[in-house]
Amino acid sequence: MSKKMHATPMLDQLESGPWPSFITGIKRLAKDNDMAVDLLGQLEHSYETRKGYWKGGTASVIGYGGGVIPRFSEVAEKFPESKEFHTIRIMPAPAMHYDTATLRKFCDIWEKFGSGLIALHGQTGDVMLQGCTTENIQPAFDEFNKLGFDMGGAGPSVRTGMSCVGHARCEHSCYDEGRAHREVLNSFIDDIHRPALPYKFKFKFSGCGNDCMNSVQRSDMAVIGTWRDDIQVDQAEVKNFVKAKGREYVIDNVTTRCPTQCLKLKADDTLEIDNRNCVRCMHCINVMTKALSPGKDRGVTILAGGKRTLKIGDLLGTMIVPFMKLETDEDFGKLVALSRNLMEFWVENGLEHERCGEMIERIGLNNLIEGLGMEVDPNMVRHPRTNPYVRLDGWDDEIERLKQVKAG
Amino acid sequence: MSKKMHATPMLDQLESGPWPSFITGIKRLAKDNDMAVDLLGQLEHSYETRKGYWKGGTASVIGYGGGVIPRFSEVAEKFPESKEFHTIRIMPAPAMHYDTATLRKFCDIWEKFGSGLIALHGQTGDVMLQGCTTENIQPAFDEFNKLGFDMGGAGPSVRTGMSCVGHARCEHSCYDEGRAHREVLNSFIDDIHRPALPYKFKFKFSGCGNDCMNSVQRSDMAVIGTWRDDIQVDQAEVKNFVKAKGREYVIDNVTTRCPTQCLKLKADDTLEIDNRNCVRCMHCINVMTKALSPGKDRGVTILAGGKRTLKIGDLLGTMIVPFMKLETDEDFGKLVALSRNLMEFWVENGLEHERCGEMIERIGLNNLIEGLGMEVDPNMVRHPRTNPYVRLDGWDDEIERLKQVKAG
Amino acid sequence: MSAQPRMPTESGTPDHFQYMHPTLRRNYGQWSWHERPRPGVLHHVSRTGDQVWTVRAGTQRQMDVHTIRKLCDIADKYADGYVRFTIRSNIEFMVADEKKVKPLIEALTKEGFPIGGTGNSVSMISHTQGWLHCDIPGTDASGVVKSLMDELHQEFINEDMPNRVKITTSCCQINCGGQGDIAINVQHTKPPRINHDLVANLCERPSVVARCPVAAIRPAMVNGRPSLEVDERKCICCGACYPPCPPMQINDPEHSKIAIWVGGKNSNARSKPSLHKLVAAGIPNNPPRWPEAAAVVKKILAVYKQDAHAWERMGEWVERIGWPRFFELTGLPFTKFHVDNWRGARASLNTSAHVRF
Amino acid sequence: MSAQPRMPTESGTPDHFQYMHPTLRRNYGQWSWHERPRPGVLHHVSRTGDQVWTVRAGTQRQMDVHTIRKLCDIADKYADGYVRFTIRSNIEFMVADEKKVKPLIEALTKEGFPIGGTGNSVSMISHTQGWLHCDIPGTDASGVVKSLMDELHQEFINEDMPNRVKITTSCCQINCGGQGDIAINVQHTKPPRINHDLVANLCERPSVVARCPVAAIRPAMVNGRPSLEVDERKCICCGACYPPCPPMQINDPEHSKIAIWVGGKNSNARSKPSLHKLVAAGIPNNPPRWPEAAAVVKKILAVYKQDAHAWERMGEWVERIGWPRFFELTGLPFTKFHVDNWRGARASLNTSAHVRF
Ligand code: SRM
Ligand code: SRM
Ligand code: SRM
Ligand code: SRM
Ligand code: SF4
Ligand code: SF4
Ligand code: SF4
Ligand code: SF4
Ligand code: SF4
Ligand code: SF4
Ligand code: SF4
Ligand code: SF4
Repeated sequence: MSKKMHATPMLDQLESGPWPSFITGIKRLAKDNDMAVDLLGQLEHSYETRKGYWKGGTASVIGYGGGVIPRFSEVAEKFPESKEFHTIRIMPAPAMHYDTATLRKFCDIWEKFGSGLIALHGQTGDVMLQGCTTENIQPAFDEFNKLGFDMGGAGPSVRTGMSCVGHARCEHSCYDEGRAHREVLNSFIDDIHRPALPYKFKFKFSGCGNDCMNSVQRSDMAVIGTWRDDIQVDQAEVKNFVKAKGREYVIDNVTTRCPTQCLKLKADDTLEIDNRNCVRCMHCINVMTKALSPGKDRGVTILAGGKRTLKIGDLLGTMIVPFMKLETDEDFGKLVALSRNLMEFWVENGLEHERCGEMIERIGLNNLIEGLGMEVDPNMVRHPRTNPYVRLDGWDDEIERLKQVKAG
Repeated sequence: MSKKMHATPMLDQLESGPWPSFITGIKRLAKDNDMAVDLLGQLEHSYETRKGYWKGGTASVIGYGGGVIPRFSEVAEKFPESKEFHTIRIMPAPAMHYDTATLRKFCDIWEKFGSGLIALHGQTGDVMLQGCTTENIQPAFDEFNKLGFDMGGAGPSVRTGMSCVGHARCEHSCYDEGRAHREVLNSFIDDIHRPALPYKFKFKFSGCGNDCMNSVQRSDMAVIGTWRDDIQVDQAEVKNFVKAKGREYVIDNVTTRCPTQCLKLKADDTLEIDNRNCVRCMHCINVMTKALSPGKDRGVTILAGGKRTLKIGDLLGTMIVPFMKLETDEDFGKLVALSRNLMEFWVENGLEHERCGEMIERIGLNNLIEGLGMEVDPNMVRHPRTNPYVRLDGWDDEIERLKQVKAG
Repeated sequence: MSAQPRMPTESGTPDHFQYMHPTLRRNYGQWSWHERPRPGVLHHVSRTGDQVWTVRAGTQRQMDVHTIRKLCDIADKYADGYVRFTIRSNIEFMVADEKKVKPLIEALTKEGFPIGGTGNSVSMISHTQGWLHCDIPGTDASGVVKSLMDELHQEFINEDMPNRVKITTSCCQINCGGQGDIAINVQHTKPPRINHDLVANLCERPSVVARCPVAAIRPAMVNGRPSLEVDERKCICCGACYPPCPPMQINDPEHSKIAIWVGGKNSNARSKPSLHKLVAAGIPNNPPRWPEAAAVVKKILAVYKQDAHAWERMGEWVERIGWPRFFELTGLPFTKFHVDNWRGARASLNTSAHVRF
Repeated sequence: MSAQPRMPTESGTPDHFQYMHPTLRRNYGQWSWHERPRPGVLHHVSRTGDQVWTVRAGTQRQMDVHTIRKLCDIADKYADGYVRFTIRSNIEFMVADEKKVKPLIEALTKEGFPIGGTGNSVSMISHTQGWLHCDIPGTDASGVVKSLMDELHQEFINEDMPNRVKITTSCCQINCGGQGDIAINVQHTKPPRINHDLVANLCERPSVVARCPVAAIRPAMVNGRPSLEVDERKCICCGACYPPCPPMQINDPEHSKIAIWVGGKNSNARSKPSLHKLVAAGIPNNPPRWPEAAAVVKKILAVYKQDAHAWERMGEWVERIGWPRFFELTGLPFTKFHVDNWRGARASLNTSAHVRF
């Protein structure tokens, strides 16, 4: 193959500069892939006219309803080789670990069946194999599937999950993100592959409050590591830190930055922590990685309802479980059960094209919590209601019920 | 007069205890006022049945539409003497100063025409002459009016204003509250007396951010003193204060409590203030009354739209003027003009029974500011918008216009 | 009856200087600093060198003329014949001579007016109308205030709180009492019963329909006469329909209860002004002394007094320790009712992993 | 073509251990602490005593197989044959021997992969699809990211910022890019033009009508055929109607502009997560290098770098200095468009007398 390159004066300007150039990469592909030649042509056309020229359609593999993003060119007469330019979404392993043998196999398959362009990774964490003809979707997928990889989510379905590097390489990690990720996601395999939900649903797993997976805002259910007991303090390391950095540094960067002011640098250069008031924000631990670490009684906090703009404005997830342990098989079973409950509640109560967060906004958090058979907790709110617009005829019964619950 | 007292076993229980008892007071009146006798009877009846027995109606004085709160008893057959029990609202002087001669005259008039019960003062700041027959409203009011007092507001009207003691006895006062109060209110006399607005409208004036008049939440237009230059510091007094209280006290109670952390207690016991970051909250000045005071370049911040619950929940006022001077006649003229503009805008745009704050909520603050012919300022918001749901086709023109405004 | 009716003199808000203590008048806008020599007494110093002592005393607000005259007598004898009232219906006597303070306090105390309400005390509760005068009250006002102030007397005459405590009451859900560090408000718990016989006569039906915040009211024909009906599942028992339409009977001796709110703040000192938050409900409306409501208030005050830092207002203290701790320390139960589900509720949810154990 | 179609193996998310660097696998859940010996390098120490050095390098994300193979070659030669990718499409090479770090860095550098993105750097921009693949983009993604990363190269390879800086882009108002310290997003400024000829065929009309957040769309007959019409005064140009109905042409070479947002934060460190806020708009969508957008981003970064305290994320810094100062320092104009008037806007207003001059 050796289709003549289109003139791409605008794209060419993206070959200079210190950052790796995707244009140089596609040009490399274009040497022996005509699809890449026309892709560049169409892209240059977009740059000139400031418009996109792809349209959707349908495309999938046998047995599945979703996972392929079909793209047909609207300017195929000019750029016929890239007239079909579909993307196949493939779920990587948690935290996106690879050995090179696997990556090389990806390349080989994709060079054979696709454009040779792979995005590592999409914002939802998929391997995106970009640029496939309709015809080649099935054989390409078959190869990946045989390699041990499965299709990711697209459409109104459970989407590919994401988890941070966590346990694999991070000292802050408060639970086994990889396991949680796999157990939860793999319990929804049908909902990933056969889009039949009101809308998309995303899971993200972060090992601690630093939330390296942006789970609070970018997932419908966010599982975030935390702990219940006291921060672990190695006072000898605290002293070393103070010695190395000076007291002023520690005061300015650690104690005064604690959001609840529960840290005190004592005269003897040790640190005193009012753990009851610590909100597990991670800051002090981030700064003093060697001296401080999360407590030993670890688990997760769960938030629901994060998403982006459409159609009521961005939503941050909101806390629905202040704490649950996540160590034993039983614990993991409970997490899976909770995610299934949440999903079912949403499937039953969500309107068409309404994300979980929008449903919560519409029905009220208390109704969700009740619907899930859980108990409200003051940690779920910034503050109690400021308006009297609530029916209180159930008050006495509810207090009675809570007493019973408490009693056991 | 000497109607027999009703048995009031429940009310009697309110005569014990260290706090002055209104029941004892009313009983004192009942000695020679039958209306008070039956008032006690009806009140006891309310205590027994846990229900109120007053209903509204109409009552007013010649020339005015509002200012009287008419009350007719629903249990007049049992308590006939208090069957009419209207309240006349009278506007006191700013900050509720009195000489005893005036107060005694109040008592004399009210003993003659009313029940003898006077509330000093209502939550909107009125003298409330409580308990008048329909017949006596006019002669009673005439007497007060001749004394130099006028009717307060009621109904959909401008309400009686309130201003703090401020200039008269408070070192924090940043403008002449009494003057502002009188100039503004007395420019709305017609709107006070002849209810014709969409709903009520309240003005409150506080000399500084301590807001002793609760203006932020309890008025449609709040005028709050502030300053633009640096806090005045008497460093000698700072040192005295530090000497008297100790450095730790000053750090714990002054510097660490500054909401923007712009105070620093220096090693030589003087105070350093990052005035550019001071939000004029008043705290440090409150604590160190002798050492600190508001700057010299004083004026007011204006908020609009505070109110209580109905019908969308309590609203705090929102800043519409970050700063205006209030010293010269011209300045006061501008304040009056602004209050008239705000009122006119609301009268034109407010729905029936919609308070100013509800209107702002409905139309958006930017539309109010534009409607008032003013410019938006980042001080008016906690933060800019977090959603893209805004029409931006006017952006370039607006930037151009702002440039011109800035240029002159 | 005069033939020609007297037209009012529309004099508006009167000039305050005519009623102002001469020392205040002379030093208007000149004050330099103040201190509190003892609870209930303020000492202000002017840049002119003048000084003034203010003695603050509690009143019942709803005063009979005899009480007012008694206060005038004291003012004439001990305080130059001038007084002023605060926004909380406390009375203030100003004297330019320190020596006058003590006798003034003694006279007031003797007559049963508590001296206090300044600084970090619990000041007089903001007072509304209730059964004494209002047409829509679910409870009384004066009696509630009297009962509570009896209970809080020590807190009024001393300055033992971390910061000022401003308590408000409201005798219906309209809430004339305003926001408070603690607010004690009526909360209806049952939809209005409609007195259909009266609707046709007493009620402007379209305006009632418009007044309902949840559109639960619709016009209906009942027994062949125009009336209203309420969708009881929608109704949030706010009582907004009652003032424009008294046949919408929301007040109920049993089901109009009391709710307690915490953390309202109007001042801009340190934190921005904030609205109070629901902490307890279902409290019986129990005249003549409302002991159940008083108990909750006292419990909250006790915990605040013990746990808050100096200068922390009630709401600021709770912000610092967190709401989970507030409920724990006060022993009040946290329920689904506390979770806001009204417009804008989103802003009240915990959209973070910040959590306290 | 096989007669019997192959049914997929529904294997789901694969096991990560099989692809994990052996040192990571061995120390799974055992890590004790870390430090950053230099920008782009992390050093983690395990409780077992094991150590691992990670070298992080930038990629173009949209990679040709040759680039991936090149990275594999480097991994095989210098880094034990394992890599991982970060959420921001940076690649990470792990080595258990400190001596391997330097040659690895040299090899990557030689091949043009910038080393950095750790700690207080500006990491790779979160990357979306744009003209390269999406069906609704108002601009490109890869080209925007490439252009900006060229400009921010120094900020990627150094750790000179007060805290981590996370930049996101989004090529339409749907915003797949997520929240960012700085977000560079398409903002449409004109209502969709409707291609009436296509509506009947391509558009599921009821679902488009339902999709509009301001109910500006209604069904209409145009030229005798079912189509739609838009109330242009209501329309907020959000573009939500375009994905379900491509004839609602919202993208416009001239009027689809770029807006810049500041202060998004996902982490719970110190402050709670927060949404980004509009700071600049009307920026031309100017391929191939988008210099105007880059200029605004660089200006904001420069001011942040100079003015923020250590550990202050962008939004935390602005919170501390206040928005008035932010607009002053950046020279960006504050306009009526910045004042929120969408649902819940109330929570964004300054309901206090707190003011900065
Ligand atoms: C490919 C990807 C961008 C990328 O280049 O990385 C992407 C691309 C699209 N997104 Fe997205 N989204 C991608 C991650 C996200 C994220 C980020 C995340 O998942 O963390 C978000 C924000 C989080 C969220 O879920 O809200 C996101 C929010 C959206 C939305 C808005 C949803 C909302 O409720 O506001 C839409 C619109 C929709 O669903 O109707 C959308 C729709 C789309 C569509 C399907 C547009 C369309 O309707 O045709 C895009 C297909 C592009 C294409 O041609 O491949 N995409 N999208 C990301 C998925 C790759 C992957 O599978 O790994
Ligand atoms: C008398 C007074 C309570 C008191 O004892 O001090 C009072 C009493 C009434 N208020 Fe009030 N309000 C009084 C101050 C307030 C305040 C406080 C303030 O002004 O600072 C508020 C909260 C601030 C505000 O304006 O929102 C207040 C918020 C209301 C509301 C709710 C308005 C809203 O928009 O949410 C209503 C209902 C209405 O207007 O329809 C109301 C209605 C009423 C009515 C007229 C009830 C009615 O519709 O019949 C009450 C008449 C009682 C009576 O029999 O005299 N009253 N009312 C206060 C006026 C006395 C005076 O003139 O000095
Ligand atoms: C007399 C009065 C104004 C008036 O014209 O009537 C007044 C007078 C003073 N107030 Fe006030 N405040 C008065 C009601 C208020 C109110 C409104 C209220 O009580 O409903 C507030 C707002 C309350 C709120 O936030 O909800 C108020 C918030 C303050 C503050 C701010 C407190 C804080 O930290 O939040 C200060 C500053 C301070 O404490 O030093 C203050 C300070 C003062 C000072 C010290 C000002 C001065 O230098 O003279 C005055 C003596 C106060 C004392 O009691 O120690 N005043 N002050 C009011 C007395 C009410 C009473 O009898 O209890
Ligand atoms: C590798 C990665 C996780 C992954 O599985 O892919 C990761 C890894 C680490 N993050 Fe992260 N974060 C990663 C994305 C994020 C994200 C999400 C994002 O980039 O979109 C966030 C949330 C950003 C936000 O708030 O919008 C994130 C917020 C943090 C924070 C909190 C920073 C803060 O102060 O707000 C820390 C704590 C810190 O800085 O010490 C942190 C700390 C760390 C540490 C130090 C954890 C550790 O002890 O190993 C890791 C090394 C970081 C470094 O660069 O110095 N990581 N981290 C991600 C690298 C992204 C990249 O290539 O740039
Ligand atoms: S979220 Fe926490 S545990 Fe996970 S990688 Fe980031 S810092 Fe480590
Ligand atoms: S984790 Fe956060 S809240 Fe807890 S002590 Fe450390 S800095 Fe404070
Ligand atoms: S509002 Fe300010 S000026 Fe007025 S009395 Fe209170 S503290 Fe003094
Ligand atoms: S007035 Fe408030 S913001 Fe200003 S310096 Fe004093 S404490 Fe800080
Ligand atoms: S709170 Fe209600 S009952 Fe009490 S005075 Fe106000 S309107 Fe009347
Ligand atoms: S009580 Fe409130 S919610 Fe119920 S019908 Fe009346 S106005 Fe509507
Ligand atoms: S932001 Fe819009 S244009 Fe860009 S990938 Fe997402 S949906 Fe497509
Ligand atoms: S662009 Fe948005 S607001 Fe305008 S018609 Fe389409 S969906 Fe509605």
